[in-house]
Amino acid sequence: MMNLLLLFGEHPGWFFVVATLLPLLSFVLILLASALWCAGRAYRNTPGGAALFNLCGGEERGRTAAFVATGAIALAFVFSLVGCIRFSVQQHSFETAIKQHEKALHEFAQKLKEAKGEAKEELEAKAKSEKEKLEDQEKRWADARKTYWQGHFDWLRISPKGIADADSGTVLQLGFKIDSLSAIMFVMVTFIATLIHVFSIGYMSDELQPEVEDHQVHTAHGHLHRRGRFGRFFMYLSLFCFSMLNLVLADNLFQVFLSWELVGVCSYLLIGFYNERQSASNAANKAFITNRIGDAGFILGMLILWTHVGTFNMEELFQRVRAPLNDTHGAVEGVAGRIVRGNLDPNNTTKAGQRFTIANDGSDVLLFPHRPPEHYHAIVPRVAENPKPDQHGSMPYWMLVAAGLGIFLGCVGKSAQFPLQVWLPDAMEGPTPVSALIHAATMVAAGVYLVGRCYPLFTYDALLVIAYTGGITLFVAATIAVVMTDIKKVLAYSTVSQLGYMMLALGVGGWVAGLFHLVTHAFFKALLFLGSGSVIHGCHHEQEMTKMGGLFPKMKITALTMLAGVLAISGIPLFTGWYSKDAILAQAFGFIYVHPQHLLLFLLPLATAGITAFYMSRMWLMTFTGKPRDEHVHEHAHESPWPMTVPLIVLGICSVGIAWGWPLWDAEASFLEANVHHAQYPAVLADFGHIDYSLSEHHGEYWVAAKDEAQNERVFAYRNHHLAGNIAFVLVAIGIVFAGAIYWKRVLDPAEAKEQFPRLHAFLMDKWRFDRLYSAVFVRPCLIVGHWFAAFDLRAIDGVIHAVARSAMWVSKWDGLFDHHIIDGVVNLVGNTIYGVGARLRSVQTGFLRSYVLFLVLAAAGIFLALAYFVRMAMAG
Amino acid sequence: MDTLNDILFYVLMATTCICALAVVLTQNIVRAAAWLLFTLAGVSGLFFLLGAEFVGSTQLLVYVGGTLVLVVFGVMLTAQGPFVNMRIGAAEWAIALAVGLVLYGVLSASLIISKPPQSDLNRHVDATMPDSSVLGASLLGQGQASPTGFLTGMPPAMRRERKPMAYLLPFEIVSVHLLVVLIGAAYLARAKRRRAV
Amino acid sequence: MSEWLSSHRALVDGALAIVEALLLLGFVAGSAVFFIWLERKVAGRIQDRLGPTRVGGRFGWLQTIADGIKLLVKEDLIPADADRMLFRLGPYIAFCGAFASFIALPFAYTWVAKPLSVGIFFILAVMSTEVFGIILAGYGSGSKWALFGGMREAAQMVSYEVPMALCVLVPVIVAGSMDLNFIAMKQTGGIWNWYLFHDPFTFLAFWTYFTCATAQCKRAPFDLAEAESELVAGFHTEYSGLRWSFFFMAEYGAMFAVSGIAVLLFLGGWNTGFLPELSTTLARALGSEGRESYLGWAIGNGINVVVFVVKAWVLVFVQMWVRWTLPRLRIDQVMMTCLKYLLPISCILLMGVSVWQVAVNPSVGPYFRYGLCAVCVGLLLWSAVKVVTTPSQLPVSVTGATNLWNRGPIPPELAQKTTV
Amino acid sequence: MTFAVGLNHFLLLGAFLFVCGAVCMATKRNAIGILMGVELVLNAATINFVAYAHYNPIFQVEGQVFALFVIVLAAAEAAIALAIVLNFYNNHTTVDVDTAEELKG
Repeated sequence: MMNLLLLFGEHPGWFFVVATLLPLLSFVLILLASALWCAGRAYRNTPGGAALFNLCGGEERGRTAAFVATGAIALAFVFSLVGCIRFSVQQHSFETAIKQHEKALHEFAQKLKEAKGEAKEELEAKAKSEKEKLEDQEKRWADARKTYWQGHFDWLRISPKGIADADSGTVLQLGFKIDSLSAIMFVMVTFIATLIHVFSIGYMSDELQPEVEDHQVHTAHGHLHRRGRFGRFFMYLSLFCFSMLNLVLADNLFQVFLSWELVGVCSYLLIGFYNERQSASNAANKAFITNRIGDAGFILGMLILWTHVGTFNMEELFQRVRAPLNDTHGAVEGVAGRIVRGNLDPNNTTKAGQRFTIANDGSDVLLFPHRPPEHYHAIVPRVAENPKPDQHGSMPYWMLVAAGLGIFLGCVGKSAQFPLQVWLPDAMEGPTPVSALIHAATMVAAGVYLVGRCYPLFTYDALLVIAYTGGITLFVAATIAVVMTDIKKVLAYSTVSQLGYMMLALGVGGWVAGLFHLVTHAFFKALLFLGSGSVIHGCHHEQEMTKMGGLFPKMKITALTMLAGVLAISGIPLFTGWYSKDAILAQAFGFIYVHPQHLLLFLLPLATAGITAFYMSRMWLMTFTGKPRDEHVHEHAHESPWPMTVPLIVLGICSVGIAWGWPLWDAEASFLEANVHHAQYPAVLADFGHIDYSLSEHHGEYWVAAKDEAQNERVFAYRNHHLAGNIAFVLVAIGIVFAGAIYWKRVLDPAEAKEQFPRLHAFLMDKWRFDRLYSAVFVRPCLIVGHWFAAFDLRAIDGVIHAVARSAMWVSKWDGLFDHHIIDGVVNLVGNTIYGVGARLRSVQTGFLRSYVLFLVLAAAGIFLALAYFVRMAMAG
Repeated sequence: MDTLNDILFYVLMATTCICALAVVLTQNIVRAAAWLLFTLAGVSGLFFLLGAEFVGSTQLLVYVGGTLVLVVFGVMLTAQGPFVNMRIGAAEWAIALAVGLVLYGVLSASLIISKPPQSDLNRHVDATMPDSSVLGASLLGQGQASPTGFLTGMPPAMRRERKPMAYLLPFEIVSVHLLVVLIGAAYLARAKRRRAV
Repeated sequence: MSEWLSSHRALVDGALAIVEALLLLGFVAGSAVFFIWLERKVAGRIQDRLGPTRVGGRFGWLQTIADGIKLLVKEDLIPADADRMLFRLGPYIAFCGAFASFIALPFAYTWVAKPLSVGIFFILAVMSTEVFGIILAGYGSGSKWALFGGMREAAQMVSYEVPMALCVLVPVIVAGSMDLNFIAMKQTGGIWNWYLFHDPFTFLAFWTYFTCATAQCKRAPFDLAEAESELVAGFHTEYSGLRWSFFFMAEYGAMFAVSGIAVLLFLGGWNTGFLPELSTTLARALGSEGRESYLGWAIGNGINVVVFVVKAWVLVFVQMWVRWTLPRLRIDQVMMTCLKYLLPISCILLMGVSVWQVAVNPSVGPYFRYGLCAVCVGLLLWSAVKVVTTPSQLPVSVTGATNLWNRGPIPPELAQKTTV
Repeated sequence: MTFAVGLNHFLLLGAFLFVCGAVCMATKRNAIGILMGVELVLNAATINFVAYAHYNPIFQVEGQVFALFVIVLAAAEAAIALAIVLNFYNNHTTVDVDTAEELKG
């Protein structure tokens, strides 16, 4: 390990690159081995073939693939953990040093006020040197981030024809950028994925058999029998992990897009893992197609950015879209970190370009040079037509909004937000570990992560859309989860709901809160899913909660760990959810304080907090308490083997304590949150509402404060975290008590409630009729149009083609006659003539080699004579 | 006729011509092979005389040491009494000699009548030929060009800048050709059951 | 004088050529005489006898002269069935082939009859013509023994020529030239500069080359063409007298030639291995005022000739040693050795040395050279010490001495053990 | 045409060898004899190439290179021709080319 540390000492960012590539390596290994297996299987009766075949596993291939994949992801976890620690240590040491210098500087400033005469000069000199040290340290930290934790190489260069300038055209890069957010994401993803891999070794053991009977597929000959696909499952898992890690790693939108699509493909493959089942196949298609709709938006957004800004690199994009924070004169007043709107003045045009007048409701956005000059003169810039790297440009404001919304549409698809949330619950068709992976660590997290990453690209309008989308989603999903009886579907809707929370947080400026919740949610959602998987495994693939109940004595580990998850997601104090979800509520509270017209954005999540507590408690109580509802299931129920329970325990511990800080009861003291906070873009703060703010720099990070001190109290999340948390806790308690009353103590009968509100219940059971709506609006019309086209094809086009064919046959008949008699006649005549001549001439060919030689010699002599003659003629002439 | 080279030329020419004639005239096929050996060795000597040492050595190694031994093998493998001395009729001899004389007459006449093409670059007769490294370089694809010049009797418009020429492709083709020929020869000559005659 | 010389260049050149040819002829004939004597003595010593002693001279060196006189005056028989012309031609062609190789063989720096830029290639080429004489002799004798012998020899020599030429290419690739002068001069200086130690491939190429060369000279254990036990005497069964001796001159000439090539290509040529190149060094050392001394040059080259000839003689001695040590192979084994083993080995060596030249870091070369050289010299010294210090296994009555140098009494325990 | 050796001398020698080769091909009944004739013809060509290479600087590389190609191809030709002769001998127990007349017109 020491060697590795030394090896990566120069470029510690490579820890993460290696961690990304390891699952890819595992994927390739398993793929190659499988290919060899397939190739060798045909020849397994020959000695060489048998050797190859047995080398790749033989008829019973065992768990090797799982070990390879698990080993790869575990190693990736180790790498990312080491990398994360190194990053944190470096960050910490730099910041400590910076803080010390600042403190000293502050003290000097204090003393300076009182000092006089010579002492003053001395102090001034000291302060100056201290300031230099501080600046040097800050520069070194910035350099370290740029050189150690970032890197990329040019993969492809797209230069439009006629442009020879290397800086023009677009470079597609492959690269990595590590900040504390991606470092944490890395550790989170690899850790959870490792546990899920381990869990899967137990869960997927059925697939180890050479012949698996699928009870859910009925064929003419009974149940379907197929070969076990143990290795394939782990191969897909590896690819999935690689895609997700690459997405987290990426420093440019194009790489993100590649991983984005890979994630989509992997989800397609894994959701449709039991592809013989009609439902699984449909769910896979649905997930994929729904995601494609989102991806279309993503592509559009990328293309808009490319067209107007000319790069995919996020760092450069942000630099160009957002105003710089400071220049040599200090902070840029008024516009620092903001998107600067204004108008182009066509009447004021010089050689350098058109003048750009800043106006808050202008139709254009100023693009800043991506190689900013030392002295920044942004106030009255000239906008060039084709800006060079150190010139200003512009783009229409609505284009930037559209780009942001396009990218967000991609995230909507991936993170199952309203209105594209329909695929996620159906994705339950995949094996449970896959569900856990999709819901916790990889796919749905990708959308939120991307919104977080591209944050500076979103304008205030776009953010509002994001917030409302999240708000609607979280409420709709939570209400549906209340009535679901399938244990996994409850969890699925809870995921959608929690993702809605995150989106809402991002939309209202709670960048830290949203991404913090993303990380904590990953742990407890993975726990809950694996727990449900354990329950399902124990109950012989029974997923209906109406057939469970009273499982607690039989599955104590599962039940207790799941309880931890339930409490965490509900937001019980000191559980992870309390720290992260309530941070979102606090953020929303601050937002509506400034913008009371968006009150809904606070009420929806607040209400949903209660609903969440209700349905999660309902799920746990229905499953583990009360009397068994189905004796058959209850008899067979058993605790799962250790590969499944160990991950549960580990995740359970994480769900409780991952967000802890000191002091424990301070919701703002979370270490994890503080770490995420390091990665926050200054731009995030600049856009927070349209309040009058001032930006201040404090040891490398930017802080924003409202100029109105009273506003300051209310607006900033950390001031009202406990307030919002307390309100939410009351609702949560109500929800839990309500659930306990209904499903544990049976004070209320759920069936009665169902009868009292039959339409509401049906509406919710029908998932707010989204599927029906889409079917009526999109699917059916498409089918009808398709039928029309088919009919047109059959009648009109085929008719024409048949007519053409018939006429061609008629023509060719006559053509054939002509061919046969006239053309063949001529050819035969020629042939016969040549044959006749040849028959006469053949007597010359005596068969005697020597006579041929004589002919040759004579011919040579003749040629030389002729040549000599012609040469003389030529010379004479 | 005042340098050793000229004397050597005439000696070698005489050897070569006499031995070549002997090849033609002898009736015994093995003796013909022996005469051919001297002819080829004489030609190789002429190459050395011309300064083409590499070509001369190749001639010795490939022709004398390889090809001719192969031919003698062929003779010995098919050497049954009647085939060693196979005679042809006097009439055929006469025709062949006549035709040969005609050809020689035509060739030498055309040589003498039409001056052989010469270049405007006058080489001193004793000037050295390019040595084996130049040949090797041009065979291995590092272009080596002969000097630029133009032939007598050609219009000046035909004078062109010579680009460095590389013979890597022909060299490869010849090598592959040799390999194919070796395989083909081995295939053709492999022992087969003799068909009943 | 100089005027006359320049106006009669042809005469002067011709005379010089004749003198050179006579010198070489003398050397070849003389060394053949020496080698025949040496062969007999070596055979005798290896077979625990004394070899020729009777005829006279110290160590019986007059024996070969006597044999030569006998062969000169012996009747020259031509069998009735022979093709008289081919029968007569054979030995001369064979001798020419072997002798012509001396034209391009440098005995010292620039001391060569005809300096050729393709020297080694030329030698290989002319040596390949030797086979023709043997074929003609075999065929022309009109005897089936001779025909079989000739065919065997032809097949063997043509086959062995290929791996031999490939092995020769190995040092040629290293040196980058086919000029023997150049190749030998590249090995000037320490013994580790010899191409034998240049890299693993040249090291192996030396042994492979030497094996092929032994076969090329139709020496035992590859002397199937004259296998007495099968073919009476092979291709020279019907020969007698002077013509017969020409074959032997050819054989011993070829032995010296291939050994000389081995020395030039692998063993540093005329370089001593611990001194700088003598001719140029002495010429510069003895010269004054920037002019090089002709005398120094001549002295240096004289020493060079001695060094070169001694090295080649050692290799010739090794060939003899091998002849009297190893049993003869069968003809199919001979061909198999060549085609199945030596040919692939030499191909691999050729490719290997190319790869080494191109791919191996130049800084590795010296270390490898020093290491290999040290190991070889160490082994050589160790075996020399072993030879010197090992008591003779023979009874005192046969050798009269306990070991080669130390003539002390045999230790009693050894004396008992080694009693025949 | 003088006694001082020049290009023409070599060309005439080449022509002589060429004619010898041609006549050899025309007068030998033994298939291998014909092969020898071919070798003579090829040698004649080689002499011309090398002679031009020597006397005409324009061809000083090309002349030698083509001579080499001719020699190598002659070796190939000899190998394949001998294989054919041996095959012929296997089938007909003779090397008389006059018996090889199955393809006559």
